[in-house]
Amino acid sequence: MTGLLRRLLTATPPASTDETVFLERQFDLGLAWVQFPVGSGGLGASRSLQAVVRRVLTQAGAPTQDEYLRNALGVGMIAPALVEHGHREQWNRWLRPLFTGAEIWCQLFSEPGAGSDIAALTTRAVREGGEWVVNGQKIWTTAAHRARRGLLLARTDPQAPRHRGLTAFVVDMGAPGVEVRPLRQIDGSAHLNEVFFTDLRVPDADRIGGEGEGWQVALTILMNERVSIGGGVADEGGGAIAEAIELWHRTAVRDDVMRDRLVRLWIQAESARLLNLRAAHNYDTNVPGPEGSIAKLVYAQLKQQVYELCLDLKGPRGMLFGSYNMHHPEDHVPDDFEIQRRYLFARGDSIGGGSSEVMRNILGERVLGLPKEPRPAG
Amino acid sequence: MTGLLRRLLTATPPASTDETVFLERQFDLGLAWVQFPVGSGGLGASRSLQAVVRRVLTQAGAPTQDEYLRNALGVGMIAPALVEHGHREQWNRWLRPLFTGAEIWCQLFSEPGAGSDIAALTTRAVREGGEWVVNGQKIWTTAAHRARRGLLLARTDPQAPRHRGLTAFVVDMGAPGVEVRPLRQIDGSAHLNEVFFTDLRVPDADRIGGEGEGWQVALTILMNERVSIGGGVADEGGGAIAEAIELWHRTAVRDDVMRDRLVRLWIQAESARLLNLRAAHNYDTNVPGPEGSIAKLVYAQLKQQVYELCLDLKGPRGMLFGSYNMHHPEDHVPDDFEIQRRYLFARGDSIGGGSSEVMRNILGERVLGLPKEPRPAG
Amino acid sequence: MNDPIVLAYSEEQEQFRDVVRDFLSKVSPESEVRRLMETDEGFDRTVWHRMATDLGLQGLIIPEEYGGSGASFRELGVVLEQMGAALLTAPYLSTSVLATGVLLRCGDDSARADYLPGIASGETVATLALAEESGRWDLEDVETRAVRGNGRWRLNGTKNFVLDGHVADLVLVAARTASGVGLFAVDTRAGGVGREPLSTMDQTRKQARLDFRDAPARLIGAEGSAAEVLPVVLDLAAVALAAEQVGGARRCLEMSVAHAGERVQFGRPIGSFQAVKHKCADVLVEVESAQSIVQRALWAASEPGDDLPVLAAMAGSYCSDAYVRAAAENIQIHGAMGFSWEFSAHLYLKRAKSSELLLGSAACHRRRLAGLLGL
Amino acid sequence: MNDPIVLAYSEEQEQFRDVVRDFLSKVSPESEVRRLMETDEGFDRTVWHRMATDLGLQGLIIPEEYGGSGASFRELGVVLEQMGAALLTAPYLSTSVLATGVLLRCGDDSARADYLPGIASGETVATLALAEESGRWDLEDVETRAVRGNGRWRLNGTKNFVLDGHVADLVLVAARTASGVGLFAVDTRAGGVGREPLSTMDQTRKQARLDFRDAPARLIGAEGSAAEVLPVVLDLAAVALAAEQVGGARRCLEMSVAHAGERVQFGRPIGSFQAVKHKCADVLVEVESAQSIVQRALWAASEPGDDLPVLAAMAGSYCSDAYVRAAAENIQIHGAMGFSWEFSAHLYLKRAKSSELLLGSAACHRRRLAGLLGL
Repeated sequence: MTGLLRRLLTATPPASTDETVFLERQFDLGLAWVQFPVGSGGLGASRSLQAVVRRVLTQAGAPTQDEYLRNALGVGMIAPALVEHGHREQWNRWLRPLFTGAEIWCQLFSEPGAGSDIAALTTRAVREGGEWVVNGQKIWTTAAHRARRGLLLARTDPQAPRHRGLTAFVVDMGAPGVEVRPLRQIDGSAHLNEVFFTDLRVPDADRIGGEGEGWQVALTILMNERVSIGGGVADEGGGAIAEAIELWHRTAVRDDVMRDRLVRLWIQAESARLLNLRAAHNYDTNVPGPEGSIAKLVYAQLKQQVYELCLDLKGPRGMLFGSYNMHHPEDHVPDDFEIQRRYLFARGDSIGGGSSEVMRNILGERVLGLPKEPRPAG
Repeated sequence: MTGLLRRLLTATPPASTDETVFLERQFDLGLAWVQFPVGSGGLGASRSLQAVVRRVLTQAGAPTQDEYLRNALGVGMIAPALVEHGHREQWNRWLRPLFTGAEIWCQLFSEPGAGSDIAALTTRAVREGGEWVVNGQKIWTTAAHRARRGLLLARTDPQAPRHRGLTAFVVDMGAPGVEVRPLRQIDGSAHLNEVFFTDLRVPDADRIGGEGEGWQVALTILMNERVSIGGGVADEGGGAIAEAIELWHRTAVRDDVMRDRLVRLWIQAESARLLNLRAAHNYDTNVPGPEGSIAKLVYAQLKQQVYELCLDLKGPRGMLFGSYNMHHPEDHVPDDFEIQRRYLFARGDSIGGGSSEVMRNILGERVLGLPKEPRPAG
Repeated sequence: MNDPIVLAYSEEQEQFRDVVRDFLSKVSPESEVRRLMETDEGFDRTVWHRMATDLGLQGLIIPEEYGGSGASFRELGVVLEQMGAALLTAPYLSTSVLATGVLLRCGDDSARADYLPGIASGETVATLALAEESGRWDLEDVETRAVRGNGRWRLNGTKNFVLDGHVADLVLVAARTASGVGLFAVDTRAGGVGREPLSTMDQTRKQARLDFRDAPARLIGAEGSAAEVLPVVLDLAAVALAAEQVGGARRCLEMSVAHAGERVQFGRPIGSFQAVKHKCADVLVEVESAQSIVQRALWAASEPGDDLPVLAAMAGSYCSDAYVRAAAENIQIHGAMGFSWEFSAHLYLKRAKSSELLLGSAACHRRRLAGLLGL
Repeated sequence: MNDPIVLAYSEEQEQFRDVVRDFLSKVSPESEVRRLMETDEGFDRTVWHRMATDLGLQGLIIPEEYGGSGASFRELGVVLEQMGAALLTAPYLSTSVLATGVLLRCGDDSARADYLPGIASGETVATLALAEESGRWDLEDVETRAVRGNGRWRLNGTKNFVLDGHVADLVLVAARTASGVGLFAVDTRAGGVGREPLSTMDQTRKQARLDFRDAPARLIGAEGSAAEVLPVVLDLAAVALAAEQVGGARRCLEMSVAHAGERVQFGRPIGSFQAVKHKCADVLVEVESAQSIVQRALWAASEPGDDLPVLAAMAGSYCSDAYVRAAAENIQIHGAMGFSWEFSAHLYLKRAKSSELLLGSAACHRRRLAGLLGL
């Protein structure tokens, strides 16, 4: 693998190579996801080696994980599910443009009637010959407005028990029958979308996994999502406390009570960072475990408290704000009121990607082994 | 009523009258519980008038509510249930000595397998002619070691659904077949007891309410308990913050962080006191409502936080303690470490008389009207 | 103290509350709040006039001789609770609490006679301009100067965070003279006042920055009287704001409970899960506690007595925290919908957090309270 | 910093942990803890000797030349976690952390050679006497005086809150001389030392008050060296205590989870209710966070470097709070049983709260940390 890395960096020196070309080459050499099969961006190697690749490439100035963030969902969550539940013909079609960012992906799970409760989905896919006809509505979809493809979870067997009647499909977001409408959030920005399907036709060749196996596909994605959000927010969380400290140093009127809050949060941020390093260690060496749920829970709370403190430090200036005009996140122009925006936006950290309540259920049940809620009678 | 009060105070001036004699006279004049029937310590008057009686008598130096605390359970909770669910012959036998304190009462509900969940009781009462034979075990019983009578909840119909098979009885705590063993708590004291029943025989004349109606009797007591505990702990809660403030003034090394905690708790104590006044207002004018649950929840948390602060204020001296020797509460001799004892004992405030979790259920369901937990299937 | 009387609204007050609530539900539904918050003025002048003519809200605590109804601060509290619940976007706190409060307490009969009738009738929108660059409502920070020349006072300086300063006809300005800080009335139509609206996180309450350049002004009360008048007015404002906060917090709780009872996830209404049920219960406890404090504080604001500062600080601290908590939990309970622009939960959070920062943070109130209690 | 290496125990460390846990489960079951806590001595000398001879615990971080095994502070952390979990009642923190820490860092080879082998072999129980009337572990508060006469040092003064002072054979005393505060070794069998056991809330850790009256003493290290030696020793002690606290907190969580899975109320195991489940989840998060801090801090305590003070303060603050929380929730989850004398939950709460107060409260640690971070 060291040889491959050397070839990559020699043939396409990051400093002088177009980013897309570099990523294509990285994929072709099997260095995109080393644990994937050969020919599909991987080497069939141990997952733990991916950390080494990441470190070497980052040091060499190659496009870092930050670059992947344009397609974070695709690279971090959907690709592993495609490899686990799809087949080679599908990998050949989708993985390379996914990795290079040529095709952005989104995840089409949540519905108005089913937020945290994915087993309650009602979007229908009905078979007609070699195709499926999809009707229904998805909501809270990140990046749908710029995605080329989406991983859809739809109900194919309404008679089967809740979890069993779901099937996963890859849909072309540009196809007729797909309509994307932006959804504004608390700060006026439109990070999320609604997606409407009207008689969308999906070839059966784009089904992922067997009929009725959509729940397993979703689980793979959700487990990866938590690790990914855990990892992602780790940096953001660190960013939050750093912002607070920077603000503290610029604040004229300070007192011991605020100082104690700040130190308390600093300790929490540091402990979360250390905890996350342990989680990352496990992620690199094993299949994704429940550590991501701890990180997600901790960072959601931490960020909310840190930005609360920031506003209190700002005092009356905390009442000011920039613009609530609607815009997509990629068009956001920072202003002098970013901390206020983050204060507002942090409320979503305990909701999106599995609410804090769901995270606590997961920790209680999957880590501590406590009994589940009984299903209601009848 | 004003005339009766005048007669009471003139015929038996509190200053020169033996306490028991005064209380007997108060009972005979119908001023014990004015809302009770004539001849049973009451006047059949509105409950709201009891507040007037209390105020007039307290001002006149008569035995105050504090005196009743020896038999708080009997006066505040059991007597109303006897009047609501029992009959006149029973009132004649029990209410007068109950009110004067000649006979202390205890409540025999909780069992090792059923703490918060009273519907799961297993102590059995089996009818044999004009008697019932009781076998089983009760636990966490206040005052059982000095009680003359106890209100027992026992299962008389094991076939009936959980709530429906229970019946209430009054038992003679000195009868053969009753054994009381003290239970030590966290601070070494024995506030509570276990009570064992072995073939205890109870005359059917001592049954309260109909067979299978024990649940209704228990509800009456529990509603009164929360009001009473709410009222009772109001004073204690006020006492706690007063202790903290007194300690604060005696503390040499203080800081702004501690001060902020103290002020925060002072505000909470004051808001709880004001809230409790509203609850007392409702209690005096209506049947006991859910305000007692708010008070109980608030005071449990408040006292725990106040004594936590007290120990922090004491610093290293907070590590010291008096004696853990077992003793009944009436034999307690205060020492220099009462705050530490109260710190420990305060942990029980969120457990006894309905845990804080149960209180939150009651508030959510009975006050806010949120749906109950579904019964588990099967 | 005669607590039991304090803590229950009278039957008349409850009837009045229902009238105000019905009125606000008609003139200030969410659609109107959203329309107005996007406008520059930020309020509807027709509604403002109806508030005065139909219900007499602006003149509520103004004595009858000046065109008001001479009610107590307790009735004002009833109104503010409902305005907070409805997120009414109108210059009421500025006009009827701050400016009216100054005029009632300035000891200047002629100023009262000149200004209060216009306020009571809904003609005049008024406000108090105290804070400057620091944003603190503190006399020490006042640098705006009042200078007398040719028998007229003129003001120079900049006031910031002036509530409804962009639309006020009358601004009562705290300005420094040789005798300390005095109070001055400025007619914003008379020139010398530059006004710049601030872009606020809470769009339902507007603020402005005012520049005074030789602005003609009229001295209100004695020279240097601000030190005596303003602390009382600020205590009253804290109590008034607390009433608004309780109203908002209670509305958030109602929204949470309604949603929790309806929304089904995992085959059950989410309100049947303890995570949600206990959250609602905890918010209930805080709302009821806040309500108890506010009712006691409204009493203190209505009667002469020396317990107003303690109760104002208590109310400012407790109700600020309780409202932010209720608004944040309301978002959480509503999930992604609670976080969306289209649903109203975020408007309450913004109002709650901004209200906390408006007159000094909860922590500031506690620091003040520590001093008052000798702790 | 090389974090990833720090945060996982090695396989050897895990094996060692299992050995210690098995040993403690045999020699320190709850019945033994309860028996010993009621005795005056508060520990079992036979067990103490077995700790030294069978497992070498007292000599763990003592270099081999002095009869120890020269392991690092990380191995000591492994041991302390298990001792905290088992509530071992023995003078280990005093002997093997405080006294050993002073001797290792005092720069006095002769003292090391004289005292460390006895500690490693389990012969000597030792402790550090620093705090006096104030109870603060602060050199400024030291009033005990050391005076030299006829070539011998003698001590006069009173030390309070001396861990295991009632049974220590060797007491290292911080005492004032003309050159500042120095460190002195006192043999408690040599006379001049009055010992009075304190009645402690946590009966599983004994403390005493020691009166020195012309007590013969031996100077350890240079005169006035305490200012250099003790801050490091106190940082190490905070880390050691934090390891103990994490072990205790984790045991509390295990007890809570076991009970919540078994205890049936309302027809369901109580752990299936979110009120209980989420409480356990929150405690889990704190225990895992505390564990991460401790493992990082143990690394800092093992290697030369300047990050020890920050990590000691972090660990002291976070782990104190986490343990008290875990112990209190454990009582709550166990209900009336958790509150009873017969069940062990209260022993953990008492240990947790006392540990928080032992070396300075969580808030004190944070104040120190603010200084270190320049906040």
